[in-house]
Amino acid sequence: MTAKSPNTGANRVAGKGRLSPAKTATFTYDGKSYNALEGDTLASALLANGIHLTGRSFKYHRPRGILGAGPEEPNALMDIARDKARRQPNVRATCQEVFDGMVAKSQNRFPSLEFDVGVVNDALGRFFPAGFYYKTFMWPQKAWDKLYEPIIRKAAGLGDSPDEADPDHYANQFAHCEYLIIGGGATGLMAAKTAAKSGKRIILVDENAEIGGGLLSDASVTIDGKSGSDWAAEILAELKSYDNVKVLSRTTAFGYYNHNMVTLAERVTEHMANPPAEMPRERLWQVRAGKVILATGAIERHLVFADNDRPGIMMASAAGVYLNQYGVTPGKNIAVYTSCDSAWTVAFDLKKAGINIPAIIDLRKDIDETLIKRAEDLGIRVLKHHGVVSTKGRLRVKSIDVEPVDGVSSETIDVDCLLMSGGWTPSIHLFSQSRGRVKFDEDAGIFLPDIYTENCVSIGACNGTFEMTAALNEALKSVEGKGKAPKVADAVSMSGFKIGAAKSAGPDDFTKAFVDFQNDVTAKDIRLAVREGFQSIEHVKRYTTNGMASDQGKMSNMHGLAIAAEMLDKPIPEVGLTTFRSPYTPVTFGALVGHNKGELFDVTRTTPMHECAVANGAVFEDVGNWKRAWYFPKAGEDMQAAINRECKMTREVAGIFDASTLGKIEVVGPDAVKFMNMMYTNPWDKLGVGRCRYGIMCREDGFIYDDGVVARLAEDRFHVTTTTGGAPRVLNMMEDYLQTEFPEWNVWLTSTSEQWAVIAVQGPKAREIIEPLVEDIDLSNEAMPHMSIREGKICGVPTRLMKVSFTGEAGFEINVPADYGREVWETISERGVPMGLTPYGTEAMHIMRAEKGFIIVGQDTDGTVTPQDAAVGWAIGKKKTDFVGIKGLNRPDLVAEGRRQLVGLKTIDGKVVLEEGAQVVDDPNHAIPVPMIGFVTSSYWSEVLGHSIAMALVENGHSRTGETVHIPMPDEVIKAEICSPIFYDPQGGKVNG
Amino acid sequence: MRKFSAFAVAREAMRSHKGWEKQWANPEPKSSYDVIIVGAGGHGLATAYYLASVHGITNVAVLEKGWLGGGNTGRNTTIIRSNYLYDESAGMYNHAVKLWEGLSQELNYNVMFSQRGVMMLTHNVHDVQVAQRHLHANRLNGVDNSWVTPEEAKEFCPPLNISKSVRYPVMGAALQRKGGVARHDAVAWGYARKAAAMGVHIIQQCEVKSVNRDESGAVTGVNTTRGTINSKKVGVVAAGHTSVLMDMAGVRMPLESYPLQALVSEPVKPIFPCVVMSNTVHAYISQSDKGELVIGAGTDQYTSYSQTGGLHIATHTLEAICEMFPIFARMKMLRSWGGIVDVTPDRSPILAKTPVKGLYVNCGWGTGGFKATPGSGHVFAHTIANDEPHKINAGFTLERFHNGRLIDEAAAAAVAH
Amino acid sequence: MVEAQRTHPLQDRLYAGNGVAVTPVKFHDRVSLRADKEAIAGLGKAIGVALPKDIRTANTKDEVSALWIGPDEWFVIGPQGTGLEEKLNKVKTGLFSVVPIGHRNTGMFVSGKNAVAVLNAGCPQDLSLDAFPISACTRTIMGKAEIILWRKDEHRFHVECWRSFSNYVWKHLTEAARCI
Amino acid sequence: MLLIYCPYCEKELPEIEFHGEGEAHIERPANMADLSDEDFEKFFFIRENEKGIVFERWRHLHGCGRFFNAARHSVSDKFIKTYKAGEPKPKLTKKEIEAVLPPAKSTPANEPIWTIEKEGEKK
Ligand SMILES: Cc1cc2nc3c(=O)[nH]c(=O)nc-3n(C[C@H](O)[C@H](O)[C@H](O)COP(=O)(O)OP(=O)(O)OC[C@H]3O[C@@H](n4cnc5c(N)ncnc54)[C@H](O)[C@@H]3O)c2cc1C
Ligand SMILES: NC(=O)c1ccc[n+]([C@@H]2O[C@H](COP(=O)([O-])OP(=O)(O)OC[C@H]3O[C@@H](n4cnc5c(N)ncnc54)[C@H](O)[C@@H]3O)[C@@H](O)[C@H]2O)c1
Ligand SMILES: Cc1cc2nc3c(=O)[nH]c(=O)nc-3n(C[C@H](O)[C@H](O)[C@H](O)COP(=O)(O)O)c2cc1C
Ligand SMILES: [Zn+2]
Repeated sequence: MTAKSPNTGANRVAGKGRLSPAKTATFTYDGKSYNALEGDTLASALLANGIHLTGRSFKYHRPRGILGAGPEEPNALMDIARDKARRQPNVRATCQEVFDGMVAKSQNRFPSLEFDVGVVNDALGRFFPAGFYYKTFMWPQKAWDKLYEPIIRKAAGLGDSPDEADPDHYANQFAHCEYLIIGGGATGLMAAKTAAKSGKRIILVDENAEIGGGLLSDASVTIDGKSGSDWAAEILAELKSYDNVKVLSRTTAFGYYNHNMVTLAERVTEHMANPPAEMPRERLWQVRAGKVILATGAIERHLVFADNDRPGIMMASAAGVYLNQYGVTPGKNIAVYTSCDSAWTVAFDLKKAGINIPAIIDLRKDIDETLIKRAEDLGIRVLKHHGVVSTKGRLRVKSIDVEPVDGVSSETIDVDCLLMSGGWTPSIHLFSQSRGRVKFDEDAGIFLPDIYTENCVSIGACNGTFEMTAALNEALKSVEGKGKAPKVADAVSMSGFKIGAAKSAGPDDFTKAFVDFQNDVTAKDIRLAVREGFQSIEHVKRYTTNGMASDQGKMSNMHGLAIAAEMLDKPIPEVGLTTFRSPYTPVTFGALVGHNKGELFDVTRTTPMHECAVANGAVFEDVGNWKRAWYFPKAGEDMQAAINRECKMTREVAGIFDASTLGKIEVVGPDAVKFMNMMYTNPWDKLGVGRCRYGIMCREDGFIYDDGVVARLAEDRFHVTTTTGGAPRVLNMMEDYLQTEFPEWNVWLTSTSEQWAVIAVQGPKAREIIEPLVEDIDLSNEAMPHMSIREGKICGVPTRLMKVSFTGEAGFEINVPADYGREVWETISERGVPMGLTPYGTEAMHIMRAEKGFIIVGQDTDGTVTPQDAAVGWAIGKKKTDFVGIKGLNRPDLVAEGRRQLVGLKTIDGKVVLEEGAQVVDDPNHAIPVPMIGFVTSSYWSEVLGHSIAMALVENGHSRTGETVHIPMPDEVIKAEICSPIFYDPQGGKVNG
Repeated sequence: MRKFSAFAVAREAMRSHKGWEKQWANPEPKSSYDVIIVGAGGHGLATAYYLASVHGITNVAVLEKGWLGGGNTGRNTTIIRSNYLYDESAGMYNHAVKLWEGLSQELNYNVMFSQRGVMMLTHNVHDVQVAQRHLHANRLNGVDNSWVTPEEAKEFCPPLNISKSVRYPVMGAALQRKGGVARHDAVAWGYARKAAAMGVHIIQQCEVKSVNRDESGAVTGVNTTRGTINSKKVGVVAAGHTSVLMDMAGVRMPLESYPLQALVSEPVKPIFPCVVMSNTVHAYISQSDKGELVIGAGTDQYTSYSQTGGLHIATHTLEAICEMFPIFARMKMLRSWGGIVDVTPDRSPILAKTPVKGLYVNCGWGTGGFKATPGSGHVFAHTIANDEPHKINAGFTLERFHNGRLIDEAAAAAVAH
Repeated sequence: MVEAQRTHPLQDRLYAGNGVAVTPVKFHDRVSLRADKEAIAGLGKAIGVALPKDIRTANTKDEVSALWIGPDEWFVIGPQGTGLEEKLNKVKTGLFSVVPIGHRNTGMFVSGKNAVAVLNAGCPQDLSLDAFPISACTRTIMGKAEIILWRKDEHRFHVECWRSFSNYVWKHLTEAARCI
Repeated sequence: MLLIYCPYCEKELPEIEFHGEGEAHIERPANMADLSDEDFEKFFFIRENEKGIVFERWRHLHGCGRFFNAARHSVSDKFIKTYKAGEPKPKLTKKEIEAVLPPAKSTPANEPIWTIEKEGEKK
């Protein structure tokens, strides 16, 4: 903590505010150190220290100060850091609580905030009207990305992006409740208090650190005879006593999604000096609510007049907040410019606190007499039906010029702060996001909820109900509460408003009267857009960028709309609002990502034998979510050396391979065969029990969808295998047909992909290696021929033992219940390795199957390849009258001449290995574009054959065996001969050992 | 049309910008036109412009139910590239890129076409195979595209995380240096302004409600919320709403309309110099001239015309963004929105004549048609003017769905956008 | 010859803290049971616990439980060596499919006063006692993995998932527990 | 994220448990083998893609695993009802439809106000 009795700022007002003077915190702002009271926002702390200047504007780089006291703040955006990695740009100083050791920096200025060379843009402002960049920078053609764009980009953009990985973590929470109450002001609290008794689940959220909304800054109101803030505190205490009520402060409801899902961003640790490491920085809540109670209040609008953007000019309600909540005055000599009653109350509060109020300037002709009376009693000068027509002061407002609304005689008043109020805009953001429809209330100049599409209701200020008693009654009703609202006295009046350009911002003024502060949009810009034919409000928004800044126009949209409407000479509702979108205020990416990062970014699936592969020094590859052993380099081996060895040893002795990731589906039931006949192009009736067959599956369009070996375990039971990646979609497609097309068939499907660990032992010595480990199965060729399956035991555990080969060697695929996989693998290895058994990975597997011309769906096929194209047409049951794809296969283009067909390619120079994906052409000298007749799908160096091998899809390939084709590479043209894709053991004798 | 230029801006500055004329008029619809284009998105407006500028057909109306450019054109992430696999696609998108290069000058409107480079990441062996296949095909089709190593990728895009320890490490990337982005709104506005200047009527707030046909079945015009408008030639360029419009003419389409979402961060100073996309982890990102990170999410799983979608779709994308670019985890989402994308079974567009005489359709651009805007408008104008497809769009027919001659960029594992 | 032993996917794991404990479920026999109406009664008898007809509920008798997963699907779980498969396959009436999945699935218990909060960090369902009472069960989502969720007690849940997802699910649960 | 009522689980459950499976009530022709190219195109490629009431398929993939059908409004994204696979396309009442019609957004640029007539137009 800091010095003995630290000075927390000259602008603290003794006896005002809700913060304890005992607790202080130290922070730096642009390198200089300041003190704050714990609970201060950065904005209140700066103001307490007499600082208004907080940033530079987007386009003109005009000095800007703190404007508001809440999420609507367009100006005071800061770079906030805890340490180098924990830095965040564009943080609202009005929402960020100060924590001890906080480092805050102003943004968008060079070299310094006080002196920013960017201001030339301001001087030259007239040369940068709305959309000027669409009209210029076009010549010379090349200059845009090389010259102009970089300059524009440098000038644009607010803060600096973080430049280190975010070390913090974030959490997610799904939640359900009967009532979600958004907004902890008088109405939200009233609703919560009323609903709490019902025992229903209630969540009450408010974006501020302290719950209470407008009440906290309201010095006069009493409810139930208590001050507003005491009343709020009492309810809060009561709510805490219910365990069916959850109260979340520092939590912003930012999105309203389909079917009453509302998303909340809770800031968990951002206010703490030393957040516990375990705590998430933010938590995303995804709340499904029975009914949503919107009690989001209203946001005060500024006034649009000449030079209304100087530091020291701020919102009246904000001053009320700083004085009554934080005990800070924004100045010593403060004029008030308003069209709304609530600003008068602020003036009175300040005056009572000993601040000089040179004048209240009100645009209105007739003003509530009691207000005027109170002003006189306090000795405040009142200028009825007057307007502020200009302001002076570079880094802080010094004086204002005041004029009668319909007069000229102007008077200059010295000030160090000017408060303004154009009245209140109900916060209908979330209601609109719920796709509700709004209507315009002429008399109050506000858009209000009209048609609801979700089960929600708006109450209080966000429903245009500015009268507190009425608001509280709405609250009661909203949750089916009985009885009457408590008695309210001396509530702040919020009536009176002004939308659009005030005096001095009129059509014929040359001044800059800002509508959207952050994007530097002036009344002139809006008018220009309309003059240029941008008549839809959506066009005006996009051409001027009004309301597109990080505050999303919370204060500016209504003004922009009114000015556009005036220009178009249309009533406001006909011009309409732009679309409200999520989020209500910006949300940290990290919070949206939640737990799903690092290890939890995506599932990592490993097989039962993964540890064995690790122990064998495997290099893994990602296949879908799986980690598969790719190859097993020995010390000093590169990838090629390793796979050469793996292939050689497997073909000469034996290899062991983890095939567990293959998809497996158990198809069971009396109609199993019928079903298989429909799903696969092959016929299955004749497949005997204990036998296996390679099956091809198409979609209705006739293109290959998946393939795999299918084993028949019993008349009514098949063990089906699919590709690793295909497993889920194949099962989904099977279920689809079964449930929706053939529901009457008696067959059931169960995924057994992970029930079975699969250990392939392949090669001449395969049988010799496993034989002694196997019980109750005769492994002789006669008893167990190629493509058969037996059930028995291995290493004392049950197995489904398959005599199948994807390598071309005699071999087995040993299925054992997954948890046994590891020890079975180890036992086989212990016995086999001394005999030369070699673990091989997916790369060697790919090579060996390619040497045999076996396709890999997804590599040698791509969703445009038919079984005939892939040279597996033999797998189509010629006599079958129906199967999935039977029609698609025979569509004109699928049987037409010139289809790309799968062939083998032998490079003329056998040492040259083609590149997978390389294109095949007939005439390499053809001018670009070169007609391509196919491409290389698989290509490898075959150590066993001593030359490269490849497979390719080539137009009419099946009838072009022996012909030479060309494969043009960037630097050379490779010649290759079309051949059979079966490179190794064409007679296929080896599978029988 | 008064010329836009730095000088014009200076001149207007001196008279407080009172002299600018309307960029396009808002005329009352006439009773008939030579050609009606339904849909004032980029493609529709471009079609109208090329009808006028290339084929001298200026008696054209572009009918728009809302505000021009307010459809997908106004809500897309503006990625422009042409490194597609199949010859037809390469032809189309390359044609477009050539037109993009001179577009600002041709339209006298700065569409901010910025060839900052589009990098498509690979994360596994299969990705690499697919990328290589594209690279070779592109080279032989004269399409710019090159392979870069993870280190080169990092150099080209410093925020990229190429650590081997992440879940799906970058194994390299296909980089199209001529690819980039353009300002979506400016494209619509630029075409609208120039087309209007040449006499084309752009009629907004004018929804086509039905299509009129004579006894021979040929098109005679449309009924709109602003009355009946006649024309012997009607071109439907309505993206997500194509099925609805074609249905009015009795033509059923092989289309489904899905919500596709995008989002932007708060604006920051230049940090992201190019466009990066990854199919495997589902994300694409660039930084706009205004400073926001522009991030594209995926489609929701149900058809919808609502221009909204679920938050989980956007967060899924942000997971990928933060995985590839961990420095962005503290950036903030400023706004999210959705569009309605018209998806064909083979993910390739349809630009063609239809079974109905005088009715033409340009649709099916799905998640990736902004990049094609000039090319699409150019050849579609040709198709309408000559009642005969241009050779570049000859393959993008409706017939392909019954003869099976698909242009399957999807199956070829190409990526969206 | 030494008989191969099982290796538990969550061998030696344990988490406790923040009012939650996550512990692996020891080896069990498990069966994915599919059956038509006629078979239901007989199958129940065979394993000594009736197959629940009530949607999303589990029946337990002694140590054998049958969980309703879908209209014709039950998840049956019992101690290792219960011989569920054999018992079920003996049934003669009706049509059904018995597929052992004792190794496909892995289980973990999530218990403690914050169990629901931890589960709801990744599971989107309403887990209040009204919506998901004791002995309720359902297949659902945990983050990016599919799980079977089964409430044994107000503050005690049995979570099942496929073995290769168990590490992910474990990490998700424990990470969420840390964040409470 | 939508809330979807599974007719088998008899409960409204979150969308992420479900998998969208496209347009409903497209029967697989019994005579698939000798279907004409036109009919195959209709069956496999052509879709209603209705703007208004759509009939679509869902699968409760991460739940009971059942496929089922739903009637939903494709602008408001609200469900009218879901029903089991195999059940005929339901006749929807005026009241049911009105309950899910989206109101126009307030900007004139946006959707026109939906009325029951608009649905009526649809065959
Ligand atoms: C979120 C998102 C991101 C995208 N990202 C990219 C990208 O990075 N790169 C890329 O190349 N493409 C991208 N796309 C796709 C691209 O936006 C579209 O393919 C392209 O803009 C289509 O332009 P269009 O003119 O055909 O359609 P649109 O711009 O949608 O125009 C169609 C117009 O028709 C109007 N209309 C509809 N019905 C009627 C009617 N009955 N009467 C009158 N008018 C009607 C609509 O109001 C609309 O204005 C993205 C799309 C989305 C939604
Ligand atoms: N300063 C004032 O004079 C003032 C201000 C507002 C309201 N009032 C009056 O007080 C009475 C009750 O006011 P109220 O309760 O309707 O409004 P309120 O302003 O008192 O309370 C609304 C609360 O909701 C919070 N909020 C808004 N959007 C949110 C979101 N998306 N997520 C989380 N929190 C959000 C606000 O921060 C605020 O705390 C009304 O009669 C109103 O006229 C007076
Ligand atoms: C490339 C691009 C950049 C955008 N940048 C911003 C932005 O900086 N601020 C903003 O508020 N919206 C931005 N938008 C979103 C639009 O405000 C708007 O959401 C989008 O055009 C869809 O329109 P709608 O939300 O009115 O339906 C951007 C949109 C696009 C396509
Ligand atoms: Zn279900």
